[in-house]
Amino acid sequence: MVAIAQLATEGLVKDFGGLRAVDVASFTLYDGEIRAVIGPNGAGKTTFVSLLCGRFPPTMGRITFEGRDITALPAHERVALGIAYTFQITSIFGNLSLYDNVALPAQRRVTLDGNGTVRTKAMAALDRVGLADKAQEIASNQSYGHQRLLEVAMGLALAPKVLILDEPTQGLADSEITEFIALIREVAEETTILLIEHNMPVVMALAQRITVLDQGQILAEGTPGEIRANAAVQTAYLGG
Amino acid sequence: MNLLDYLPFDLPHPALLAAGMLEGTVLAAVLALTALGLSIVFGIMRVVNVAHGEFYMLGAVLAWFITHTVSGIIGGPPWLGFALALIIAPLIVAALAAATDWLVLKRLNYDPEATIVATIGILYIIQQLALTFYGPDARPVEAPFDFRVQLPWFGYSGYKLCVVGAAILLMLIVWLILARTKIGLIMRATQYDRETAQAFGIPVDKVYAGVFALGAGLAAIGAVLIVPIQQAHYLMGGDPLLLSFIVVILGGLGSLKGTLVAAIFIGLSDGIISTLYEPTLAKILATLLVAMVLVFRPQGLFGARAA
Amino acid sequence: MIRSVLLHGFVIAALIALEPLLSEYHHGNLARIMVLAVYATGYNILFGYTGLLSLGHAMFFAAGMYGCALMIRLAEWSVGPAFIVGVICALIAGIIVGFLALRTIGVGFMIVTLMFAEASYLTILYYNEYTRGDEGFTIAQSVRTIAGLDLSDTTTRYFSALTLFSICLIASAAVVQSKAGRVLVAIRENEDRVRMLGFDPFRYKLFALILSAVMAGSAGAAYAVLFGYAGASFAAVQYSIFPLLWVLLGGPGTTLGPLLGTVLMFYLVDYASGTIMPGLAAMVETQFGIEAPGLASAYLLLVGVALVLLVLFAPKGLLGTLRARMIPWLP
Amino acid sequence: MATDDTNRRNLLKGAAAIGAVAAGSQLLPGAARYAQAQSSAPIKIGFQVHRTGIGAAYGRWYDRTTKAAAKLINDEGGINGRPIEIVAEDDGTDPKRGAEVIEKFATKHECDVAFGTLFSHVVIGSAPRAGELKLPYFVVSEGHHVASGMLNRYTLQPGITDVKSQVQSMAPWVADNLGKKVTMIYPDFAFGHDHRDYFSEAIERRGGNVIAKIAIPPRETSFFKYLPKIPKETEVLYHVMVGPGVLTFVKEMGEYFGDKRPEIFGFIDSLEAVDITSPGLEFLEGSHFWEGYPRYAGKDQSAHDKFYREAVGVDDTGASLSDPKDVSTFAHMFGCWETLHILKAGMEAADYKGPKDRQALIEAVENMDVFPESRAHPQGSKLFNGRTHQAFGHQHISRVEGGKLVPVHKTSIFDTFYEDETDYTKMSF
Repeated sequence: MVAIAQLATEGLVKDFGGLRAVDVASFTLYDGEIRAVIGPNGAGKTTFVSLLCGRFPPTMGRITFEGRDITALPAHERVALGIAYTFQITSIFGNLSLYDNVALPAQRRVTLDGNGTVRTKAMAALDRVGLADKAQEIASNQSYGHQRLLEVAMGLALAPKVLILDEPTQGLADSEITEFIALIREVAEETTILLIEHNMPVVMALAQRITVLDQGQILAEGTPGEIRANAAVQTAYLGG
Repeated sequence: MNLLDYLPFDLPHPALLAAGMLEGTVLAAVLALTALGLSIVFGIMRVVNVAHGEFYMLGAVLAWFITHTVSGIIGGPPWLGFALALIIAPLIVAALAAATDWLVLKRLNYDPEATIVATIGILYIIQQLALTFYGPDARPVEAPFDFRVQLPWFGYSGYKLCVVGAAILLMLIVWLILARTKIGLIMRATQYDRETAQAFGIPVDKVYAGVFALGAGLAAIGAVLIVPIQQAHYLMGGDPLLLSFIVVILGGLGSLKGTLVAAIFIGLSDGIISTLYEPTLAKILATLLVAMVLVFRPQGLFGARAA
Repeated sequence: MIRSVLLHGFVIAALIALEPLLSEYHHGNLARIMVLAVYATGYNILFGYTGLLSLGHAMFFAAGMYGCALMIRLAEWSVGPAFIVGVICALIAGIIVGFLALRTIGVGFMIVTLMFAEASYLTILYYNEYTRGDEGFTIAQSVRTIAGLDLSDTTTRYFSALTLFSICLIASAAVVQSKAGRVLVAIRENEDRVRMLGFDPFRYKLFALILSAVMAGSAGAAYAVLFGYAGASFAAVQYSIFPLLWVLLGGPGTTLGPLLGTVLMFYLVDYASGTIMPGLAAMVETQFGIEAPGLASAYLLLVGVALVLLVLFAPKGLLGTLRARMIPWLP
Repeated sequence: MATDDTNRRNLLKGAAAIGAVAAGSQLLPGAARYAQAQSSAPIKIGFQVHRTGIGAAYGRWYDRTTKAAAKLINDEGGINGRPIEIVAEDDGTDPKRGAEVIEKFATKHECDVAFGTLFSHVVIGSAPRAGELKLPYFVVSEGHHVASGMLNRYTLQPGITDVKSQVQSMAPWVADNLGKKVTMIYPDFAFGHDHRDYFSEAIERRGGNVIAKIAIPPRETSFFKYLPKIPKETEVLYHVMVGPGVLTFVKEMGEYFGDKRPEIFGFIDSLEAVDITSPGLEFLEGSHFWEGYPRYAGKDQSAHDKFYREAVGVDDTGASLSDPKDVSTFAHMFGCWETLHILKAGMEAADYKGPKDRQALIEAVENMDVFPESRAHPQGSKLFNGRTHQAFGHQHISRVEGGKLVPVHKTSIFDTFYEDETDYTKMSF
């Protein structure tokens, strides 16, 4: 099937003071794929992804989504277009119930689509991550793993076109990770997944293509097999 | 075509400008002295201490009690009573602040919202106790020394110029403590990251009590220095509180340099603008100027830009 | 949802039923408390629900008060249209301050609102020949009528205050339980997350601030018309701190917290300054023989102690704690 | 007759004593207030006092003078055979609380009249409520707001003169004795503007003029930056500053001018409750002050003045007998003493029995016109204008000599007159 470019960047640069955190010549995310972004700590993964979803503007470069230039579009409008981001450091509504946490994105979806009810969409999202039975419990009382799953549920409730997951499996137990992989595979049928992950088994299990970032630049791109065999990647990882 | 006609004000007479600059500098010193304590408490503990003005007032009221009793009993020269006040008053206020921190703020785990409420409560308690024991009148405190400096246009109080000197000295001392001493290091570590500091065995709760006490003590020192050019009155805590907040936030959170620059900025702008316009109009413009700086530069002059 | 409609309906009905039973003293007090509770309800939408602590709400109260009172004094308008002008002035002030103050971050908002309020207080003083500055001016009893009803009459005043309060209570309950309300609460909890869920926090915060300003303004206009006085003291810092105290006592982020807080604080101050403190001072004199005249007037001491105890043992305010412990569905 | 008096006096002393105990035991609900059966219930006077807020320094002395006057009146048999009871409530020098306190007097304490407010914004904030509740409201302010007609028929100011008459009577003497070119420094709110406007008019009528008007913003704590605005050719510097900042103001004037300074004329409001010998005030030596009632009893002290000072517990320098440093607000507090006596005269003239006679009381007071200097009016004789509800009296000017305020001039009442701006007697009740 011909891969349609969904999200693309050209000459994307982000400077923090003197530091050039991101310097990506070009990057393309295809419709419906599961792409993983890996790289050592401080490679600029989160910064790069934050540029895609508009958390802060790039210093230079262009971002297009489904052919439309969204470089200047603020974050909340990119979400409306269908780009959802889940936080690396869990950022949920701690004092509110799980239901209230997912009801907000569900509400956004209902207003955008103009149909459906908040209750059904919210409960559906909680159900997909297996937290439906705890809907009325307060979010901050949940285990760290469940809070990570809540982050994912909030992304899902938006029913986005592109779901960006920033180290989602961090803090999950092994059993929860296997369930998570199954969930992502299921979600990938109707949503493009962009996954930042350190957990190599998860990357290898899920990713159809991998992009490796180092010091803000793309070191290599390819299928999991190509990446495992790539010498440059090994030195970057093993610190040659 | 005279350029001066296009200015939105008419040029002030040199004497007016000189007075404006002098008063602006003194106000800058006063602001720095009052805001210094808040800048440390706010900067390190991220806690809004609404009772800061009352610790300042307490310093002034205690200064009156001490100088009054000293001159009453020992009857020494004014500077003796003043020197004693400069030492004793801040210690009492610092001890009281440490007690309030231990009894109230620590239990609230320094939650920002709860501390605002608690310190409003403490504000009323200190204020009303001052009303009860000190009474409603404004009473003067004699300056340690009084000499008049004759300038070309007018005379000026020598003591006020010394207050400017004292402010600079105090800022230097506090900066040295923070930058060069072990305690300063511990305080900065706690400011940077409370959890990691705790991980390194720093007794964060004790440091917070110490910082809160130091903040209140500094406010009291400022008050003892300033009270001779104003009076001790139970309601005098209001304005210093507002002004210190403006200075600290305008200067940028947790930046001592920012506090100093903001104090100078507000002091001089208040002094100079007052020479260009009618007094009340000048106050309106000076207030709006400060607000606009915060609106168009939210993190303040020297605060780190929000990531 | 029905429970909250019933609850609010019950509160309003209770206030109506209470009217004939009240002594004239409590009549006058409750009329004033309801007007001030409108101010607190408006304040609560911004502070309790959206998490924005403003120290300058007195400027909106004063905008409403002067907008209305000056129309009566200078242009001889009748009460009805003048009241609307007052509310519009508060609306305009809300929009201007909103666009400027909401650019700030964190505690900056507190200072900027404080500064704007101080500037408006001084502006009222500056235009003394119209506003009579801090002295203020009275609105003649003869003029204070609406649709033939004399607003200085105790019962009419009670029911006009009640009408205004009911409108604002229902409006505030409707807003906070609506979709928009859910976003406001989310902004209070974690604004950055709300932005990443597709909402523009600025627009919602602006809406909350403007609604809050309109309610504060309507309270200011109502005070001028019902109690016949407008003065610059209502634009001073003290009147920005009052609603914060009332909402904190009653329960921030609850619809009925503001009313409860205003009632309790009013009677705490009233009894403390009238009976408790003088009694305490007299007792101290008789028991310990210490002359403490100041103690008799230090009733704010009780307010201070109440606040400290509140924050230590009931941080969410009375209704907030009630909601957390017993009635989770309390709006 | 003597025995009758002594009986009644002991009776009343008993009543007053029980009243004091009852006040102390207010905490005991329903304490038997008035043991004697035969003495009827007291006339309750609601006293609106500034116990807290910016007016607290005045409030303390207003309270003390009112208690002394009430004791005197009760010792002399009360009013219409009934003792008077002062029901004091703190209004925190705030217009909102003032209005609430008026309601409390009328509806909860069921007072016969309300009395005693000083600061004009509190008077104006409270007067509408007094009018609506039909509660006679005897204010002891200085504001011109009563005579301006802004308030209502229930609000009267018989015991103290208003700022317009005071300022107006100063102008002739200042122009003749101190100088024609005047610079005015005043607080930038209504009280200051009254001074600015009335003094400018009056001095122009006397051939002088005000060459500069400097308005100081409220809550200003340092005044030095405004002093260069004083023109060089100023002959008289007229200052009226209210609030705690005044000591700084005087000290800064001293530093600014040094020894070559224009004549200085101020209103004692600047230094009410402040000891003239406090440090930093040496600069005022030789300057002049308006005084409503000379703080230092002059050599020709009247017997009434002597009696008044003893009753209130104030010595010949205007300071408290118990603490010479505790100076009283002598130029204002006499208003309480005189107003209570006028109330007594009014109630007796109207044969006041209870709240239904309130209108008769107001009409009785409106019909009064002369208050001769007496024990009831130690400040001096006064003329009362029933139409504008405002009293007119002698004003005094004193000079600071050797750390004392020596009276140098006493104006005639005629100097203080101005034409009526309203006629309350035409208004309905």
